[in-house]
Amino acid sequence: GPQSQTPGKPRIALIMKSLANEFFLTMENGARAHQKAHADEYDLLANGIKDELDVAKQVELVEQMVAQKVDAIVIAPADSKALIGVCKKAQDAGVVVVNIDNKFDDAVLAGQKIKLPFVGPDNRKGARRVGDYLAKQLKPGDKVAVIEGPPNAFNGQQRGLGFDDAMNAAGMKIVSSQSGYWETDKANQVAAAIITENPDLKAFLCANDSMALGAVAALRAAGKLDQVKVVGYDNISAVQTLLKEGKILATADQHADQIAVFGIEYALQLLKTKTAPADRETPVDLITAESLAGK
Amino acid sequence: MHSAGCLLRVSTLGKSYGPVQALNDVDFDLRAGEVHALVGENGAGKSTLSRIVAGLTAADRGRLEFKGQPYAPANRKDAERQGVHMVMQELNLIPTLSIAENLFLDCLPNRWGWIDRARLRAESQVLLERVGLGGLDPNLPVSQLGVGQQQLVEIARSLWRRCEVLILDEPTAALTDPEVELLFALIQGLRGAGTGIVYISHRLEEIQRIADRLSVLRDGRMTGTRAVSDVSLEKIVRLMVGRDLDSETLHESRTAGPVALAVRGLTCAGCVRDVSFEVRRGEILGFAGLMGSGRTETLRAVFGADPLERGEIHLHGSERPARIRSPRDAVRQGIALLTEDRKAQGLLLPLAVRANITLAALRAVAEKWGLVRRADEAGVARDWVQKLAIRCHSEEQPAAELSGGNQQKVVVARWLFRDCDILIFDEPTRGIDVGAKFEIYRLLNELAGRGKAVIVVSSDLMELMAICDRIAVMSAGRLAATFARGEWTQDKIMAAALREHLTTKPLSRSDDAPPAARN
Amino acid sequence: MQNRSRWHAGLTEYLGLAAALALLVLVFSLSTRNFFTTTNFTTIANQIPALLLVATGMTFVLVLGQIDLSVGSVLGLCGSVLGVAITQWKWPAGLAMLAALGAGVFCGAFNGAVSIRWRLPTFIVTLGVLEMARGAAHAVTRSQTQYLGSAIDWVAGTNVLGLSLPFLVALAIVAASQFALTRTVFGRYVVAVGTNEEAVRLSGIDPRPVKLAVFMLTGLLVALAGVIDTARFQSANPNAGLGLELQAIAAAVIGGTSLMGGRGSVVATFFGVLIIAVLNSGLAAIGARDETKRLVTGAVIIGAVILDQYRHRLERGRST
Amino acid sequence: MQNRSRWHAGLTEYLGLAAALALLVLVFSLSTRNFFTTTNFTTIANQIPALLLVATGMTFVLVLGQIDLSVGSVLGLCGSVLGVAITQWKWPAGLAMLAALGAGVFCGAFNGAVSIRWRLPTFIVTLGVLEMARGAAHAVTRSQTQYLGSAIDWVAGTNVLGLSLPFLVALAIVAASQFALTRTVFGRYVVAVGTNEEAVRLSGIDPRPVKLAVFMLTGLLVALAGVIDTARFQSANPNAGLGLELQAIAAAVIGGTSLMGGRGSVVATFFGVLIIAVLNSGLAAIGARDETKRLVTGAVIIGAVILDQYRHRLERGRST
Ligand SMILES: Nc1ncnc2c1ncn2[C@@H]1O[C@H](COP(=O)(O)OP(=O)(O)OP(=O)(O)O)[C@@H](O)[C@H]1O
Ligand SMILES: Nc1ncnc2c1ncn2[C@@H]1O[C@H](COP(=O)(O)OP(=O)(O)OP(=O)(O)O)[C@@H](O)[C@H]1O
Ligand SMILES: [Mg+2]
Ligand SMILES: [Mg+2]
Repeated sequence: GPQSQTPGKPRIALIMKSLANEFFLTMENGARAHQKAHADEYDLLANGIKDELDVAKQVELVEQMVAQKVDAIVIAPADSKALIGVCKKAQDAGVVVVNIDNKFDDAVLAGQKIKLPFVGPDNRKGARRVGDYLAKQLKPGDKVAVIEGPPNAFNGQQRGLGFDDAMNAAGMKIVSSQSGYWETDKANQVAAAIITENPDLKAFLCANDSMALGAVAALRAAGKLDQVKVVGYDNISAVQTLLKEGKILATADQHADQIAVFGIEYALQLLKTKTAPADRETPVDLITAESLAGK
Repeated sequence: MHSAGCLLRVSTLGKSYGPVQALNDVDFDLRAGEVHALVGENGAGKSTLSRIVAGLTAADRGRLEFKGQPYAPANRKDAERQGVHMVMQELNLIPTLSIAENLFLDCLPNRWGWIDRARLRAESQVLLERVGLGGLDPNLPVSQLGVGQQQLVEIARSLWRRCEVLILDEPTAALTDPEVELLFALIQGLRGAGTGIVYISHRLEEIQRIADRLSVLRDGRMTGTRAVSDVSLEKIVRLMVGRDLDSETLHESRTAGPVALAVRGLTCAGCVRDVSFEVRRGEILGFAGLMGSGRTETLRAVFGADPLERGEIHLHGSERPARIRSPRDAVRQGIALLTEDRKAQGLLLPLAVRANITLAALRAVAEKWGLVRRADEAGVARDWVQKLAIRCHSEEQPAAELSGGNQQKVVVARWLFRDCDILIFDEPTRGIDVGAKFEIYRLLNELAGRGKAVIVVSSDLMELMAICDRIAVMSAGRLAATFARGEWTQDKIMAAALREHLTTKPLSRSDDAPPAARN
Repeated sequence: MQNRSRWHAGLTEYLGLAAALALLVLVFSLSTRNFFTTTNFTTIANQIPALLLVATGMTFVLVLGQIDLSVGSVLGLCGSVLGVAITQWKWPAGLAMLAALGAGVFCGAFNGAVSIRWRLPTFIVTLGVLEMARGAAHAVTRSQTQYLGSAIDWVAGTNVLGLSLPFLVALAIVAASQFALTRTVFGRYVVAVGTNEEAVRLSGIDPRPVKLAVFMLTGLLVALAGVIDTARFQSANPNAGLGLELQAIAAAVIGGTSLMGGRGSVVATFFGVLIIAVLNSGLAAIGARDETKRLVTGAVIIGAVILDQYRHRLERGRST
Repeated sequence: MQNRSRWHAGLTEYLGLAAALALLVLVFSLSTRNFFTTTNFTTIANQIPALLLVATGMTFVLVLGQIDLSVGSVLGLCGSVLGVAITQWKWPAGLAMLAALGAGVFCGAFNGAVSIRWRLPTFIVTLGVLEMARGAAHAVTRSQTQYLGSAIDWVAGTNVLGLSLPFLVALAIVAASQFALTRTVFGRYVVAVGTNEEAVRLSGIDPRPVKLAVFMLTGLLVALAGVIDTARFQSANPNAGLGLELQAIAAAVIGGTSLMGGRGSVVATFFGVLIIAVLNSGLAAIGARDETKRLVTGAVIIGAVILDQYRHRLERGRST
């Protein structure tokens, strides 16, 4: 809803990726809750794009926020390169910019001599942990398949790399890596075809939980739920039961609600002290049936 | 052999569409400076012949000679470059463009693609004057013109070019007498200048007036060419139809029943003002008037197709005005309207003749729960095809493939099958051959005889005088006079049609924007 | 003779499409190991019901001369309603499904009613509803995928000879729809309105109820598809059905349905759906790179229609 | 009098759209702090060139009675070609831009030529090209966003009174296009073909070159939009332009362009683009929740067209 807009208080814009994704919604809710608790310290403008491929819309959001004269922008960029230019412009216009969730490309930042502080998880590390956990349940040489995010989604790529790292380290055979575009339906189609083509498949590594749901449905349809293991990423609410039932073996929790809050606190600090604290890596937790039981 | 003055010669021409032999071994010749009439029943192949000569269709067999040289136009443009022009039977204007743009569509005056609007306007103005549409603003979109005016614009389009052969395919089908006179004057002028004119029409008296020679097509074969002065009307008809038509029984005297439809004070936006009339069961009421006099608008309003501003419609002598807000209401209360523009408002062109005939009464051949009984439907369609002698190779043929006149009969069949009590026919014989015309007159008579109330709008005054019990004459949106049989003469009717134009400023289409465009 | 020629016409009508389909199956069978197996075909069969239902509805809409861009979002909304009704509001499964179907019919009715009332192009109305329904889906689920567990497992889980209930239901609906389109008064009106609405109106038939009915029917079929997908995935995702509208239109158009209205066949659309499904499945079985998949998909869409054109010409050539 | 009435007609033509736009601006100005500021308006102005160019091309396509679904993908492809040419192939900026424009024109020509050659509906051809061009964009960039740095900064960076070069160019193109549509032989042929292709053919004019030209023109405008976006973002993203086709069509249709062909105005499309841009910007300024944004966007799309309908009626009512 419309924000209370008391002049004097700093205004912070939170710009997220796909609001179609539960992850960012959690992020937004965390931020809004934080703002409510600290209503006297700052105002919050939370925005996101419809789907995370729509980079142009996100660039426009940044421009819009600069035009709205916000004091700080906390951004989870949909593309690790395409947003750098506009963020630099925002910085030049005197707006504090904090990068969260998805890290800007280091090479480009260095080449352009731009410093944008980063707060967020390491997707590759997180995926590696999920993969390692899965590997423990398999034998070396087992066939596995990866269902990736959209081809140029940075975090998707990182998760894919993390899965690859883990599988290669454990000596598994990756028979197929295809994109499921973050969607249940598309992942389901791809997974079904992979199962048919590789009847002896042992596991699916999915770059997010929605796609894991699609893979589980494909396995159920093929009657192979107990032969093929599935892991996901994100720990959305819908997979809790599946984890407990063992239909999904593991997933990773990046604490979406915390990421934005850390970013906002970081921005507030920058506004107050004008000195940048160091980059901060937020935790990624491995979630399994045991860890859920332990809670 | 190229005899002097023989402009165009066609020999052993053949053309078939699937199983239909549209033209079979046709010979035909046209001299410079003559008007050569081409007549024949619907589907006889007149348009097909013209289309081949004008470069719109290619012949299967035969040869064409133009000014002694072999002639094989690749397309219409090619034909026109050589001086052969055609005004087609169906309107082919582009409604979203202005009159001027339509007139000069394939050669818009321009400089590097930029249209010279002043010149376009000026040149169009001249052309429009020539066809008697001088009062129209050339920048008006064609969508705002009535059918008759569009026809004149089509004619104007061919007039300005170097024209050695001009084919007019039923140019007068939608015109009323004054425009016809104007057209004839134009034709005389062209003939004087040495243009050879092929004139296709189903109005035989016109042919007697202006044609020099006459060729008759029957079932795609040429039955012969002769001088018009040598043949009587009856003879032409016999050549066309192969039998004599009995014109005595055109009107049967009958006693009119109670009032079926009474219209009081009907007024609708723009062009109909305070029209009242009634029609009785067993009576044929004709509507005469000049082009644009508001006949169509009046009857469309009665039918609920256009909203009416004021006025009441009473059915079957009831004192309570009937509620007619849509054509559906009208049809449910037993009113049928056969529209004047069959292509845009009547037919489902790509669908079978069968589907077109049963459209208005599909439920009659369907189970209660909506299943169409296919055998019944086909049977009904075949029946009507036979009764109206619709020329098609089966009732499954798409309506688009029928000749114009046969398309008209299909629409007539639709309403006859629906069997309403009050039947409104707007230009029912437009583009229909004499044989079929008499067939339709007979039908109208029979309908009236069965106690139906029939309203006929026609631009052909002779036709109205032949079949109607009474004739209402409209003039500039008002009902100028109503004549009972015996009271009228052609002069009286024309005088009434012109009355409002003499006393009040006529409604000109150019200052008034249209009611909803109809085409 | 009448009958034989009708059969003959029916066969040749689908010849081009069947050829395209056979070609695809052949190519994939040769280039993968397990494509030409019963398992694979039943897998494909069980994946297509949703698209098949939506494309069937779309065929009606297109024959009517209209378009419905909202189908994907409406599918998402219906699934969401079903999911939330079961998981949050704890409604019994039957009631929840009714609610989902109701949501679909409502969206369809809205599409139809708004475009009729203000005489708007359905393209723009359904584009608006595309946005609104997606927004509503997110609002209802608070953007969270709803996990249903086995609450409505029977929907997707019932099997007959390896074929799932949804597939059989979809087949039955395709047959019924083809019958409705070609043999009933309603179907005839749909074709007629799509051909020349003004002529239909002037024949004393009100085209508005026909339009409304088609959009409501489509809404219902879309909702059914949503229920089926939700049951298959045991979860309701507010993003379900993204981009489905283009797939459904593509299936119908590949099947020869005209976007100008008046011409179309549900059975041909069925072939279109099969072509799309086989293509997706085969490309995934090959494990083609994403860009290859897209290039091939695009080429096949165009190629299938070209092939169908040649079939048309052949047919015309023979008949004249 | 003649002249006055023409002016008058011109004004009332855009009245409904202007009213819708003014209403939006008013609402947003009242509900946010910095909406009604020069900065904000110039920001909006500098954001719209790409959509404006694409929507202009789309208007021509729609007036022609066709549709082009490939614009979004083609925009992505053109940007990708530009990006790769500069970063990987190390081409000079000028040449790279030419290559990008060439790619756009080529795609347009492909759309036109294929649909003309096999008489296919452009809906299906451009749907195929939608997939293929996106695949090509990913293939060319290997799915990686290309960072250009300041290589072509001048394109988007040049400013006149706070208005960027792209905006001014886009404005000029809108004006030129409107003239082309209403005052040139080409434009009139586009309208004529869109109204009744058969009649045009019968008038001895070959509609095919007109069609081809319109698709190539659209390809060019789309490529230009791709270049502009790449320059603005200093990077080329193979996913750029996703869903742009629906936005462009929505803009044109909000502006009253008919999907049936024969009717449309580039200036009205401009209003459509403004409405969409103001809406997006205003909703972002409010910081509304995503589902609210979608609901409002959908409602505004429909509402704008309804408002325009009433304007039509008013006008008709007055003139009779
Ligand atoms: N495109 C077509 N496809 C199939 N058959 C056609 C086509 N055009 C004409 N025909 C058939 O060719 C025959 C001759 O038609 P044509 O239009 O030349 O008749 P016509 O003499 O002009 O009749 P009318 O007086 O009704 O205009 C008709 O039987 C008609 O059905
Ligand atoms: N489509 C139209 N656009 C604009 N004005 C029209 C249109 N149709 C009719 N009119 C107006 O309505 C008046 C009555 O036209 P209407 O068609 O009813 O006359 P009509 O007697 O049936 O003549 P016609 O021979 O042209 O059919 C005309 O004066 C004309 O100004
Ligand atoms: Mg004819
Ligand atoms: Mg009339």
